[in-house]
Amino acid sequence: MESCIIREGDNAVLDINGSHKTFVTVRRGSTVKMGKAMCCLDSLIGQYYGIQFELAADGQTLVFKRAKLERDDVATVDKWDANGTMNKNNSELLDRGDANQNLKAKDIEAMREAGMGGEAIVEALLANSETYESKTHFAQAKYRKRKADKYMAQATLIRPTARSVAEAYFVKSPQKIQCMRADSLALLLSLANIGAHARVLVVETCGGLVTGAVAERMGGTGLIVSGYTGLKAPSLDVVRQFNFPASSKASMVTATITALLHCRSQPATEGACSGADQPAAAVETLPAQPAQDTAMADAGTGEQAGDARTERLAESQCTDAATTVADTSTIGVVEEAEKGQNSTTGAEEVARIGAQSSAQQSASTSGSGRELPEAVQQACRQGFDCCILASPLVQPLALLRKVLPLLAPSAAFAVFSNYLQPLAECMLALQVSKEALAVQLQESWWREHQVLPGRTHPEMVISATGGYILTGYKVAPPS
Amino acid sequence: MESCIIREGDNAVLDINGSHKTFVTVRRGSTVKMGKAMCCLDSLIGQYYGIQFELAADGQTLVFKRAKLERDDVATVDKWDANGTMNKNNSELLDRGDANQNLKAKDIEAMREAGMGGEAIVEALLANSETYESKTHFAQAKYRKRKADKYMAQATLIRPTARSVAEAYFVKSPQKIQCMRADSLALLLSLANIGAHARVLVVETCGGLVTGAVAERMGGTGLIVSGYTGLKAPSLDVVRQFNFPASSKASMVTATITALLHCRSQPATEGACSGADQPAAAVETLPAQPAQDTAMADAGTGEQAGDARTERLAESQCTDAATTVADTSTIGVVEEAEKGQNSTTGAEEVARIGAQSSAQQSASTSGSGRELPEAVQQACRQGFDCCILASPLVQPLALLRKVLPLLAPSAAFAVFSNYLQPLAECMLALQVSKEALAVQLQESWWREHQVLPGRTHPEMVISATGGYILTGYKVAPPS
Amino acid sequence: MVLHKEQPLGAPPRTIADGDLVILYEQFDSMKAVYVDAKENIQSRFGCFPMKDWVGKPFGSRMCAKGKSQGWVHILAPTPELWTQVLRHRTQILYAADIAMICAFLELRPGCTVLESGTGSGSLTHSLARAVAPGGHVHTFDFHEKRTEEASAEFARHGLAPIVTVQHRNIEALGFPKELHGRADAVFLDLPGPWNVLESAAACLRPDGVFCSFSPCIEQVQRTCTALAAAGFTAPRTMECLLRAYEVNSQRMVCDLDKADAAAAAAAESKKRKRDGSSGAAEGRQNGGVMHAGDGKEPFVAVYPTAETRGHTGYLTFARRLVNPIGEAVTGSEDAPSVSAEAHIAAQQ
Amino acid sequence: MVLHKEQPLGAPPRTIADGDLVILYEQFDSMKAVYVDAKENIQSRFGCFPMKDWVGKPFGSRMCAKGKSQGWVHILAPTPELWTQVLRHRTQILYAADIAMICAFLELRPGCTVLESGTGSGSLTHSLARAVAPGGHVHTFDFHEKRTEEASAEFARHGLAPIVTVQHRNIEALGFPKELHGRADAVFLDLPGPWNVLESAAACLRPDGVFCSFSPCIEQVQRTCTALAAAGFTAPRTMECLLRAYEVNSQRMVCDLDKADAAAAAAAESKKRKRDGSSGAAEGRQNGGVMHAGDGKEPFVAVYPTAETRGHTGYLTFARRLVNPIGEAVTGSEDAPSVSAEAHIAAQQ
Repeated sequence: MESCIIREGDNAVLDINGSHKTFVTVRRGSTVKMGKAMCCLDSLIGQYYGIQFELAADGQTLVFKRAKLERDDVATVDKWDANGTMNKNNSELLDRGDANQNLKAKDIEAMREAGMGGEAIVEALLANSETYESKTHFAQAKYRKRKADKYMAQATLIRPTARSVAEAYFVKSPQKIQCMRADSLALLLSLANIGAHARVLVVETCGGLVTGAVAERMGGTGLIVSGYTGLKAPSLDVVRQFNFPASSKASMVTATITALLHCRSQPATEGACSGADQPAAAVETLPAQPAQDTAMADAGTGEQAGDARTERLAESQCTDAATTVADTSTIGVVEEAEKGQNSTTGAEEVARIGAQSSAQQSASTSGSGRELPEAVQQACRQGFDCCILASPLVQPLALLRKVLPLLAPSAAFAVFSNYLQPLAECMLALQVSKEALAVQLQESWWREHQVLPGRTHPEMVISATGGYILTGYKVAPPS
Repeated sequence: MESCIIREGDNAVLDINGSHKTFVTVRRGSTVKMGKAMCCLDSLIGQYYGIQFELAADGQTLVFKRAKLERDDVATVDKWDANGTMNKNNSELLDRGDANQNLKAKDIEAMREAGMGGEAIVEALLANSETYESKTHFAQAKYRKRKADKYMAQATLIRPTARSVAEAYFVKSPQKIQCMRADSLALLLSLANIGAHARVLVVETCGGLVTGAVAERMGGTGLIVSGYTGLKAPSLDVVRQFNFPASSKASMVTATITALLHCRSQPATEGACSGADQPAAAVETLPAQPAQDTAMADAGTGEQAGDARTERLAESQCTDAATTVADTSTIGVVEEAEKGQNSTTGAEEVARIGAQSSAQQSASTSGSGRELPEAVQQACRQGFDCCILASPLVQPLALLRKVLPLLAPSAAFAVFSNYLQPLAECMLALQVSKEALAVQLQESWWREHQVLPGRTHPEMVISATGGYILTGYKVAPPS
Repeated sequence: MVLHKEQPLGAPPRTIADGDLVILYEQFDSMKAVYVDAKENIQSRFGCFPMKDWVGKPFGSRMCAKGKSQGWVHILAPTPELWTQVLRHRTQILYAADIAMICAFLELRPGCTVLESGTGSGSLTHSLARAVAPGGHVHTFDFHEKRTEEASAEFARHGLAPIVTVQHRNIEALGFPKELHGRADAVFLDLPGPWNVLESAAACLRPDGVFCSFSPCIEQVQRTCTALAAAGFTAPRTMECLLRAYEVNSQRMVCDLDKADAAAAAAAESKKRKRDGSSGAAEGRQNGGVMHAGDGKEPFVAVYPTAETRGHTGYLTFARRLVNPIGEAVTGSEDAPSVSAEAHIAAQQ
Repeated sequence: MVLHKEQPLGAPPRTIADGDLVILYEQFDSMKAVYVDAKENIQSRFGCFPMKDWVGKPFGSRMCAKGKSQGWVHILAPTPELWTQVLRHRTQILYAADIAMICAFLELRPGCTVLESGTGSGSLTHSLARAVAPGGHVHTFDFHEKRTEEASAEFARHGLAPIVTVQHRNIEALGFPKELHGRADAVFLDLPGPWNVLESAAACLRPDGVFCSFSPCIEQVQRTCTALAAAGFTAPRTMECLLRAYEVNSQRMVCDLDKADAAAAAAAESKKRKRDGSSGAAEGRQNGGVMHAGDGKEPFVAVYPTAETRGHTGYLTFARRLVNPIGEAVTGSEDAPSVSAEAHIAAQQ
């Protein structure tokens, strides 16, 4: 797949020493911060994503690594079943810090000045440690890693995917994505039945993470409508981290829920403003045999007109869209850009991307149903196949009741919240009203493990929550 | 400790095959059900608790075991680091059930009739399995265990402790103890700072499990008041499972919260009925220097009168207490008795215990503060040191606000609930009002692991919740 | 058809067709898979349903039993998640949390090629197919021949034939077929000895491709992790994913203790009076006045975890195929096999 | 005095005394241990506090800083739980969930004898002492001499001297002292190689006495469990205990979307008018009429798990000392050592 190769202009996640993550844009001539140095990523262009590298002694040149540290020989020496009490016991070594290290800060400084690279310095440190040899192999590995973290900025350029983007945001600025953890995002995609060709309704205040992840799963097929309430579409700038091709961008549309509801009722009540007030029964009977023909006819009629509208929309909203993107992005991505690479200013960068892509792209916002692309109108009339709601500060029941008329019967929906009680109230209401079936309220529990010879255990510090998820399937009420 | 030896009349937990648990009373001549047989526990009297036994071939005699199954030789053969793919692969054996067993039901019946014991039958089954030899050692152990469960009722008589009683109830009738899991109970005891000499206020609807567990920790020292609201004390019959000595029974008293509040305000407003309406400031200043002398003097005066009252109380309430115990116990313990041992009827049993012990015992219920033992009156005036609330269907905030005036400043309290939101609301209210410090809302997560050679993993099915716990320390408001 | 269908402009909404797999939803915790056969009736505990009535109806419809029975069921469109809940187990299967994590962390998207071993009951396979369609492919293998055949027929019936290829092969003994070398974006193993397949998995994966192994026991994980680096993998991560389900109901909680006490006292009093032959309860309550305004209880939505839950399914171990730089001389020789495989792949692309 | 004191009838309530350990509570997540010295002042971020003011005051009191500072702190009575939160770490310590489980599952009660190795920072020791006092005893051992001395002084200062004996001893190498054989109700090990101490622990435990070992790594657990049966233990159970803490705050949630939309539109309109120089926001809202009754938001108490939590502390492995019947001929000989130890114990009791 071509997206495995690093291209100029790509957004990516830069992982430093497996712990620190930043968002970067790969652009010839621009630099990013690695440890204390600024370096240029030019030489990464054309390499595979996942490439590991470090800074050469000159503090600028990137040296590609063969990931030697990842497989040092610890595994072969300490046995899984460490035999008896370890004869190299670290207990006597505690609390002495670096008192056993013969190389002092000035020595290291001198080595640096002499042009020695990070790896050479680490080797020197190990050789000059009085206690290194007496440590267990496990402790040696830990010591080596600690020194490597300090003296060798080992980095990996990671391909932006729902996984890597979600994990990077969760660590860097969790509030921007409503603390939605990668496992919860994974569950939302599965449980809402996201897949190619689906027509998906997303309502989110997670900065676009959900919309982006859905678009990744759809691969430019189907339709993704990012619905919102209020006057202004919430920020979706996380979407730009994915390096989506034009087909994916074209599959994403933003619209107010009011406009969608409006549109849903249009064939029946052309021009009426009270889309939201239509009795729910109207849409549920829509896909049934008698109504079907009408729907078909409408869709057919609307098609040419719809195409025209879409174009008009793209043109007329070109400036608007660009502005919106530039506006909302100042919160998150500019900050990244400033941190990661302070050669181009973040605002310029973002504005340019916005302007470049707004023509083919997605971020077309629509206030009234009449302006919506025909594909969206058809989805509104026939019902969306899948729905993800991730706006924790809107009452789940209120929001779900609002969007349920937009879903096709049997559509899967998934509602994310950081809070249990509002979802519970929503669940009980659905159980009583029987608007949905197979309603489940679940929480994901996720824990990583350290698997090292003789030292295997779950991670000591973990994220305690990834949020709560309510799922179900809409049903057609009895006719 | 004497309580390690099985005595006649003891209540105990009978564990059959490590899975099925019943409450039994060890009584000469009475029988309990083990597997399909009824057997007599007489020979256990005088043995240590923890003794393991099975039924002899006659279906009646108990044969003491040396726990051979527990350490069969699996460990020595399969290595932790199973080498390569196991060459004995069970995959070909799946789904054939007992088709490979040459002994049929009628053969086993014949063996039983011939007087062969369970162990002999299991050995015969293993010898007659076509596939036993080809199984991995792990699978052999599983097979053996399955057969042993079926043909050998291996039992252990377990000493009743907070641990064993809580675990048995959680499996048998969790609703009786409000689904309070053993780990949550352990936390309540720790976090409420339960220890010898403390004066503890308990309000529970967990059948007496909390009161019993507190009494176990106190060892007959200090004071435990089991407070309640409404007209009738809730059942505390779980307390009787602990085989408490007289000193422990004497340390437990039940009383209405209204009476306790009444009593708290008595020295100041003798005879007044409005204890609950006293301004909270009154008690908070009590332990401060000026008020202290008064409190002392009162306690001194009350002492003799108090003693008289306690006796009077014990006499007058003798019948009542017995009745109450018999009454409430019909729900839980009678059922156990019927299941476990149908020689003596449960009701007789319980009534007799109640009558026997009511003189020294605890279950003295008091409606108004004036009747309370002096130790209780002193605790009400000086404040309780520790408090556990475990009545999930009373709003935590309402209940805590009610009992806070009864607690000494710096007293530790712990509130248990099956529901998160009511505790959260209580927590927020306490944070705002600053009635308590170091308020924490926590949930215990508990998981057991199977540790077997080459097959170590967490248990596949676990209890998902042990309840939520809110804790804090009462503070004296600024004077 | 388990997956979404393309919905071109002007196409009618999808309805139930003869031969379709549908999910018959009877009630909570009672669902079954049904292949619609317009010539047959289906007997459920809620009555007898002639399936010809279903054809042409929208998915999600409520269907009434024929005759006097008042029963009804709902017919849902199949999804990989629903299928996982209703399928007949040929082996132990993977559940929602693991499946979701596998698809997400293998970074699947339309167009990807993913290898799976073993196929088992095909639970995960449906989700993999959904994630890589259209344009991608799932190559799935099982050492058990009958399972392979059943799975293959099932995938065809579910419209997955263009996306999924099932083969009978002992992957642990033989590795993946050579033809797949350098062609996979992701590899998933659910085998007793995954460490035996690492070199083959590495040979199949493109640089930076993602590997995942599911193992119930920690010893399997330990062995696998020890062998990962030597086989040409990097960035190993082992994790557990579990779901905790919650139940809800409406309950009443005492919120005003004084009122509750008063109400209880009044009730007792009224009961006593009744017993004494005096006026009835209703009247007594009237007389009582203010105290009886309520019983001090208020309703609340109680939510609590389902009592029993899965405490473990297995460990997921992820790792990535090591990336070597393009256009640089290969240095070092200790990992010669993987390097050459990789060079081979790089050359292909 | 960290433990509760006996409160005979007529005794005055306990107040702060010179020399007492107290917990100075500054604010959430900011507590420290202070030994009251009436001749000294203590400097806190909330001001300077002369400790002589504290003497005679009840625990739980709010104390004001001297001088013009408006600051204040609360003085709490120490408990083993609070001590665990404020103590100076000499080693890694055990936390609340494990401590609670250890005390409960060792079935401690007043009068019990419990052995502990190692003493470490004495965090658990305080809880063990609380559980076995009065009448019981904690014998605690550490191989690190300086730690032993520090712990011993600390226990004395906290009034635990009658309950706790600390000894400097390498338990893993030497086992427990012979004098303790047959005398313990419970044994707790927090050692790198607990399997080395199993026979000694078994010899110390009475029949049915409870053993517990805490180990961070699964390999330690595996070795220990393999060795348990041979050492004379039965009913092994390995478990993890963790606590998940929740935070609360009051938030507002949109509950009426139409109202919220209307309010947002009105606000925008009002802002625009203001910009255009027309009447102010308040007036605009007045004119708007019905639509502006509210912003569609309602307050709720938000509760959510603390973002980061402990994912692991260690595994607790419990087992019981095997019980052999009293008065029966000892059969079998494969476990001769443990049998004889046990016979010895039985004879003692």
